[in-house]
Amino acid sequence: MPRMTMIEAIRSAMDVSMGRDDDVVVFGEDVGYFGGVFRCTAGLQQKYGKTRCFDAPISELGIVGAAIGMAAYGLKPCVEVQFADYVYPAYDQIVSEAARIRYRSNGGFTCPIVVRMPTGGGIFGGQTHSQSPEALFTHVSGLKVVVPSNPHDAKGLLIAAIEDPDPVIFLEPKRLYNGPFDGHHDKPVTPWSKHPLGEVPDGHYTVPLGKAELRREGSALTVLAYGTMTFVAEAAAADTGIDAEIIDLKTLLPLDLDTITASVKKTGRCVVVHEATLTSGFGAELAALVQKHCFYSLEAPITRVTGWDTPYPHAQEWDYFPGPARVGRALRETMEA
Amino acid sequence: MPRMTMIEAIRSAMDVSMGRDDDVVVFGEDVGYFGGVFRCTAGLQQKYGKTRCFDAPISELGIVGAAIGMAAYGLKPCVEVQFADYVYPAYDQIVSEAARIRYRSNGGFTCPIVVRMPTGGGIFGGQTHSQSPEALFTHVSGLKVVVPSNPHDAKGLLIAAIEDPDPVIFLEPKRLYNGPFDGHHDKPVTPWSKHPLGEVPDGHYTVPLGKAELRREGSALTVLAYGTMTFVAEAAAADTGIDAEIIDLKTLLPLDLDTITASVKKTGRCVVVHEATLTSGFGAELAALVQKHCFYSLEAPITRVTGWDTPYPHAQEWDYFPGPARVGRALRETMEA
Amino acid sequence: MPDVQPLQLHVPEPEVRPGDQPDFSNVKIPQAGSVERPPVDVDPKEIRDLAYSIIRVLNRKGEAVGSWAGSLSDEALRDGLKDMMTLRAFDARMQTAQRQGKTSFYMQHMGEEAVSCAFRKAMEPGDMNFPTYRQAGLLIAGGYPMVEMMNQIYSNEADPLKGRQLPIMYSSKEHGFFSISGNLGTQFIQAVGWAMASAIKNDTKIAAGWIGDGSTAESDFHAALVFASTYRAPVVLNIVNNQWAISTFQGIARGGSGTFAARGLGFGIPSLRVDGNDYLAVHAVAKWAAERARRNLGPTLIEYVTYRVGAHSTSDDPSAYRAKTESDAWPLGDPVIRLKNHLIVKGLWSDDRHKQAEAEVLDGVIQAQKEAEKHGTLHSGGKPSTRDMFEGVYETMPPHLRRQRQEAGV
Amino acid sequence: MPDVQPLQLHVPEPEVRPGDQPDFSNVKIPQAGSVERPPVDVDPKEIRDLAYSIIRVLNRKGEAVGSWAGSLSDEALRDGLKDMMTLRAFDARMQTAQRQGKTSFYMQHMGEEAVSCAFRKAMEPGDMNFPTYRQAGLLIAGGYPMVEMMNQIYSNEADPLKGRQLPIMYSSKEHGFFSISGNLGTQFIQAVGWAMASAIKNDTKIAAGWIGDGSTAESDFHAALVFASTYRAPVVLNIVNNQWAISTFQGIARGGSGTFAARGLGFGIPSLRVDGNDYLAVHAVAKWAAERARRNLGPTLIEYVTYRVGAHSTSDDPSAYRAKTESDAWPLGDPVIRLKNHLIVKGLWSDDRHKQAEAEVLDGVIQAQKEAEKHGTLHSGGKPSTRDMFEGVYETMPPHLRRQRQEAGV
Ligand SMILES: Cc1ncc(C[n+]2csc(CCOP(=O)(O)OP(=O)(O)O)c2C)c(N)n1
Ligand SMILES: Cc1ncc(C[n+]2csc(CCOP(=O)(O)OP(=O)(O)O)c2C)c(N)n1
Ligand SMILES: [Mg+2]
Ligand SMILES: [Mg+2]
Repeated sequence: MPRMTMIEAIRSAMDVSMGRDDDVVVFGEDVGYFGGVFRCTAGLQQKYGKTRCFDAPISELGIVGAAIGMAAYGLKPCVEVQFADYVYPAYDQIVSEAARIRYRSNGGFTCPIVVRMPTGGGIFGGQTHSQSPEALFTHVSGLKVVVPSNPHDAKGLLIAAIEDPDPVIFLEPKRLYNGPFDGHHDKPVTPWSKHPLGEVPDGHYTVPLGKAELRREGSALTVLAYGTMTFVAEAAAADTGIDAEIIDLKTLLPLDLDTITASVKKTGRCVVVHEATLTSGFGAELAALVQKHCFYSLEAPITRVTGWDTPYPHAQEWDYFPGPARVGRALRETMEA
Repeated sequence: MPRMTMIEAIRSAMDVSMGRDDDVVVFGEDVGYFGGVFRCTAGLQQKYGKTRCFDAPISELGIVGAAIGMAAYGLKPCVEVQFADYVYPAYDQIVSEAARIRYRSNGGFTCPIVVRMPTGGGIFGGQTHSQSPEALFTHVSGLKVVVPSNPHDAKGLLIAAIEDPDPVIFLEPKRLYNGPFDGHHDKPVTPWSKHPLGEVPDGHYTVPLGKAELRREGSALTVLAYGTMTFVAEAAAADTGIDAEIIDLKTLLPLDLDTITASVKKTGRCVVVHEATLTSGFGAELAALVQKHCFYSLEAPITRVTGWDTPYPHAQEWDYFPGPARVGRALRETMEA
Repeated sequence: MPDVQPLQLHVPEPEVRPGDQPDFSNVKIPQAGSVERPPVDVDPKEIRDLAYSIIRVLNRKGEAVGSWAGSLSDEALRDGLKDMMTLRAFDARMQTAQRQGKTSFYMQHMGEEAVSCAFRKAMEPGDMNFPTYRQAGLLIAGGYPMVEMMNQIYSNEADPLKGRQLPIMYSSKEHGFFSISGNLGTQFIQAVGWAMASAIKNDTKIAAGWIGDGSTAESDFHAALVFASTYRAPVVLNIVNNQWAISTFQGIARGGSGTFAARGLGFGIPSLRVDGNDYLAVHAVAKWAAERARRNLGPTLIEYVTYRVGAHSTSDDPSAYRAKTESDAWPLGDPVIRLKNHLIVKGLWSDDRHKQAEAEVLDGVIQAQKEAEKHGTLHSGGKPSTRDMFEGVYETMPPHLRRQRQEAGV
Repeated sequence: MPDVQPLQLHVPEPEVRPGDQPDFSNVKIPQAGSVERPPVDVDPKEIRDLAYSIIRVLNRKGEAVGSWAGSLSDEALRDGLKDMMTLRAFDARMQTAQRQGKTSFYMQHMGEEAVSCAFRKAMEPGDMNFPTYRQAGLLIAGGYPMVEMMNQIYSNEADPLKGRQLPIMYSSKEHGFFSISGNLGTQFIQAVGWAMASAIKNDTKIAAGWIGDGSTAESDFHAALVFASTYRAPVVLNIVNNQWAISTFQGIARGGSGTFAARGLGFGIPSLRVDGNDYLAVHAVAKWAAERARRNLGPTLIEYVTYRVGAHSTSDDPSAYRAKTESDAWPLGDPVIRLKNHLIVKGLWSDDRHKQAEAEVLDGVIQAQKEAEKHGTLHSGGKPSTRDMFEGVYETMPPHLRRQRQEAGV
């Protein structure tokens, strides 16, 4: 099977989707001729023409608003926001419009759009190239929120998102674009070509939205993670030798609660990790759900390991990032609690 | 002591602040000559002139963005967003700018603004006049988030917010503007003039940000609530006869965790109520914190009673609203768990 | 710089407030027929002056004059009058129904009936409007059943939107009427997106976006002009300048600019102002713009100069912020009366026929209302179900919503 | 409508892409001195043509001609040249420092030096700029210490922003330089708010907002024009049109409009275009606009026509999307060389003096760099502390952050 980077996998997902369905269109800032600042759309304009893949003015509002109109017409736009940090100008269009149109029109109009955006830190991008705003979307009924952690899933989930009849926020951990980064920032990064999850089928396939997956079976405790943090959790388990069961959530909304509760009921302990700031992060929802549904199985409080409640700093990036040391400490403390 | 409605109390807070400090300015859609669609700014333009209280164009982005610039100059703008449902166009200015300016400039520039907005449902306002977006702000470090539940607090908190050196999101439960609504929507509403919390001192005073208050002492369980839900919780306690300890959080960010944990450690049980949708609502953060900090005291899972994960419907308003019946059921279940 | 004077903030104010004598003498009204109709493929640069004038067809005598006149048949004119009369009667009944507690909220069109009614007649089947809450004329003139509108207003068991939406927030794909949003402005860029999609698919359908004078300050307005201009989208962008945005006069949104239409010039978009109370002028300009869009010549921006005679909504009382008789002083008159007079001048109508028509129209509205009320009103009779509240958030209900519906016991 | 042709989406494209021969013959460049300078209190309506022309002072021979010429002393001219040379040398060193791994990121000004350097000289102490990341000339020309800039770029222990911000995102209230945001456009409306505040307080200070050609598509641009127009804010609104927004040519943001400056016309805001590579023209227009603001005559919109010679940032490689020699073909020349030639023509400068100045300037930059590197660079030497990361989120650290800091063990 071919090996792809996450960038190539994402590109392949759009390529396959555009090839199968004329209604799929792709646009965003710098995505046309140049193929995107992360090259995720490279070659699509040449292949499908500039009315199906094109550059947009620097207006995230306009990009999403136009996509909504196109979706109302019957297209399936898959648009790019250059960094997740820049999605806020489009927030009203996403929250008040994309998420509500099916409901308020009783299905008369629908909004099958995908809004892709690179998310997360670890590239010394400072406070405006590092954010993880997923929790600002999981609170919005009507949206789906997806965070892939590897090329295989990225392609399958993106195709599923494009084919989904409802609006999908698709957050791509940019630190994973070129390899499975586990938070050991001082060690060389393995490229995807050396990782089994870099194996990506060439053609069409989907990874279903709303389904989590065990990344590692274990009996000591359950780690709930997504995106980059799945690898950080793996590293922390390896570093501490704790037999953690690691779940890659993949889709945050709707959430695969069954997989989560089955695991926590088995292990009796749970650690939640994400890169976003702590307060009102998605980890809060996970902790609230787990304590509710697994209360009588829990042997220790659920601990969240997350970014601190500050903007993402530039110089102190690795003090901010919830790396394997912090996650490992939480695993140990949770075992000892 | 004079009795005021919540509208009068809020108006009085701005009046007092403008009178004491020339740097306080008030603007927003319809707030000038007319005095706001809820009349919260009525009379201020006449009293302080139209350069200190004026109508703004219908651009929430512009209102908040201009306020940020004014704050950088040295003013203390207190602006109105007509409904919390319409804050999203200003979301980027709030999240990327107001919340970050102190941090990114290392205090060189600051952003002492207040963004007031009516929040919550119960007035048959449909999906765009009923939302409770507080959790979309509690996730943003650098912001403070306040939700008063009565005229006395509203005035004291708003003055404190205006005097605060950092940006404050001030959410006014519109269903409480004229009386303490407890969710029994078929019963006549008591006006504030008949309620002790309608007693509002005329002059200057503050209610500190970051401090919660016991609304009702009790020993059976702890109810965490804010805004309208404090009254609904009281009604539920009365209806069920359960001796609930009810905490009015008042400020959600920063949160008064000490008051919360002291109570839950005492009662051993906790119910969280809010009107916003469940998933990733502020109740998730509360549940996550309580299970973490009171794990060994908890005798039952923490239950959240909230709006459903749908847009706020028009006709089914009372099916949506987490009224005393639903809260009461949660109290009972939590006692029985 | 010792010679520098202290700065002062300028805050625009309307010339007239409650208690003052209304005065619109500063509103320059060009003579009907005085503005020439350019060819639809005119270079936008050539017609910049149209953004500062007012295209008018009906003169004071009720005659249709000038190069914008003449595109409507006698029957179309009579239909137009009937549409406007229907909308007005509909508004009156629903306004009353709201006061009777049959619904929570209503917004009327008084004085602005010509805009949406005439525009609708310039659209073709399959075209799509992205309206605000003040273009119900698009539905009325498009033959959408009044009873459906009322079912929506009443949030009753037959409500096509299942009680989920605020009254008057209609939605009908079949009638080319996009779901109305309560959030101002959002639809303007969506209209452009829809039009772009039509162009991408090499279709022949066009879109129309709608926005109020006050709402042009919103960001979506800018995004719409940027995208429409860049991609030459086949879209008609309509600004309904009814002088007021709730209590805020149009000067707050317009600022120092001459007109709202002028906002389009900086984007190279042909921008026209039209007498919004002149059914014939509205129709002619709409047709011109629709033809431009259809012929792939790109977007047009139109400002309809009109006046909001009624309150903003049933939650509003304009006597607190504007002179009571201001609407009487409004120099562009009443759209219904003006078209009626034109029909009389043309020998197609009479005062008697008009009275009779009024009765017929009212009767139709009352019939529809009776029919609708059989299905219930907001607080009595048939209602949408609690189940309906949980449906339609997604195409397929996800597990967490199923759990919640179960918890709700429905 | 059987005669209707299928629609087609128009997607603007630059005329030249990699491999093509650069050609700017379509860019109309008026002769230097040909645009008249109107009085500052001119009626905006009278000068709409200035939004479609280009104000230029320096002609091909290096002479300053026309009514916009003549406001700068010999010393000011020499200072201006030195500022631009300093900025260029600073850029070159920092660009290299980034390649050496001393910092994560850098953005240079090559070709655009005149814009911010000359503008700064039209501002008074206490005025406030709301810049983007490409106006470091405001700091250089304002006398802000280079070593402080470098400390920020290096995120070292002396970084005035404590390592919290991306390199080049400077902030200095004292130097009238608002904290740069990574989010495009946001500062434009903030500048208007600052200016409104100055007017509210009857102060004499003015503000200047800055935005790139590409970023004019953002919502904040619209909000800024609306608010500036309505409240006649004492603000200068600057658009730096350097032809590119990363890989996107300016036609995508500009669409069918003639110019970016023309966007101001619909707001009744005097809107001017100026040769951004002409130090004298930039200064003259900036002064004109600043005087308007200071005299309470309201806002001015200025489009600086220039060219981004370098890559967008150190993360960018323009050879992938534009012709390599495009910058050589750019018809407005190089701002440093043009001012240098002017000084030579005026007998104030020589090639030798220039070489010497280059060496001096470089020396100053190197000295500053040495000084800065004593305090560390991004990955070596002194650093801001982890504690610094937790400080300054609020004025007073709230309990939850104190808990987190404790958890972090600092
Ligand atoms: C984003 C947003 N902000 C504010 C409002 C509240 N609001 C509803 S209607 C209105 C006035 C709109 O005026 P205009 O655009 O002139 O339209 P008109 O009502 O005159 O038809 C306002 C401020 C809203 N619905 N949405
Ligand atoms: C809101 C937002 N969207 C996107 C970006 C990513 N971005 C950074 S610079 C840039 C191009 C800006 O071009 P222009 O405004 O012309 O300024 P220039 O770089 O040419 O000076 C883009 C798209 C951003 N920083 N912020
Ligand atoms: Mg209006
Ligand atoms: Mg540019």
